[in-house]
Amino acid sequence: MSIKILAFGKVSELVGKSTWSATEIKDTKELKEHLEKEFPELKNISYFIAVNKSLIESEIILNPEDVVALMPAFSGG
Amino acid sequence: MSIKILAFGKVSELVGKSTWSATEIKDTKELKEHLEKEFPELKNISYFIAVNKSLIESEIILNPEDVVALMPAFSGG
Amino acid sequence: MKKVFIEGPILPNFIANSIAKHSSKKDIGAHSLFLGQVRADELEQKLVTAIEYTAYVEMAEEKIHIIREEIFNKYNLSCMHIYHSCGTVHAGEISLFVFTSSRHRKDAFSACEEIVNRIKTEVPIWGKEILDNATSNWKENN
Amino acid sequence: MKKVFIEGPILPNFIANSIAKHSSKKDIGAHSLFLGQVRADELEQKLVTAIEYTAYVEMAEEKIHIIREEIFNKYNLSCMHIYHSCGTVHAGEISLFVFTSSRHRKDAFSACEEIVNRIKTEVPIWGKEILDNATSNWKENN
Repeated sequence: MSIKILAFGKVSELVGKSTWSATEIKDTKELKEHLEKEFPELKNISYFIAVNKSLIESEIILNPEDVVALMPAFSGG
Repeated sequence: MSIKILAFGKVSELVGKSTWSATEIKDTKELKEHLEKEFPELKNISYFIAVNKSLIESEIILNPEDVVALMPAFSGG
Repeated sequence: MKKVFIEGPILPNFIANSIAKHSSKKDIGAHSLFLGQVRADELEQKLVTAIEYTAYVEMAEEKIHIIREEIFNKYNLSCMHIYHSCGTVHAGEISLFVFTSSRHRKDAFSACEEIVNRIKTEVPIWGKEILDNATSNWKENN
Repeated sequence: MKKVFIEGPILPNFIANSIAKHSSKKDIGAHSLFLGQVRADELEQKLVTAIEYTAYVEMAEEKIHIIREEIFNKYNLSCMHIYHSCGTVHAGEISLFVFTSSRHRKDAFSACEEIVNRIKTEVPIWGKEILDNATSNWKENN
């Protein structure tokens, strides 16, 4: 059982992929630490996190099957 | 030498014409008195007067060749 | 002076052509379009089937020219187009088309709304509502 | 949920068809349309030739659905349509089309502007500006 991760925009470009899975990640804080260790450039940009299509306002626990999206500032229109 | 009178909208309907000439009318006050004597229903509606395409804000002297427009409230759009 | 009056309704294809002409203006980021459509209002149990528009054309064109100049001075616009029908426009058809374009959206939006308000209150155009029993009623703007 | 995303640019004929469909809605007196057009901005002496749009489509559609409901509750509207491009849209082409219709103009105007503001700030869509030297830059909304 794993979480699914989606990356968009500049985040996707920095990590070089747009969708992947991860296991043994307990919460969003740990996810960010993992990602920023692997991709240090992520520390230099700001991005939002949505869990199951809802933007999170503080760190939350991740459950199996959760879909976590890493989203830089929106620029539609 | 005479002034030219244009009537629009409801005014035109009430007087039964949309363009005619008049002589010996010294100012806009006299013009309205003449018109309202001939067409008493005009007293019941409000209308603006433009002289040479400019709305007048008070009564003014009329000169030969002036074009006087009788205009009810606008309803374009 | 730019042509304003169009005989009869303003057609969707005319609007599409007007939009398409702006694709070469590459500093434009935002277009705001207003379309006034004739409503089938009910007046004392009669339905409005059409509006017959008349205008004091010469004065209306001069007034719209002044409005154009004032709005161009007030907002940062790339383009502005104003069209109004004369003659008969049936319920469901379009009688007014205002089109503003700008780099950023705020200018186009504010200018478009202000032009429409000014056209309704300052330009000598009159609409006679034709009812379905063949009577008529002079429209009044609120 | 209503379809929002259109592959490539939004074409003037699509807009004309959308306008024409409203001629049967005879309680509508006012339409407000917003069109977002891709600008050929200059970035460090390079010109933007296109924007490539990507979206988190599922979340974007949900969010736009919520915006629709909230705007319908707030304003007295007859109709509302929202379309956004995905994929490549060249400079001079249209990538956003918001269309509101109401009895009186104030509702259509205010609703249209509010929808555009909310789409730009609340909906997960990203634009990558493609420059004329084949590099790119992630667009940022102000």
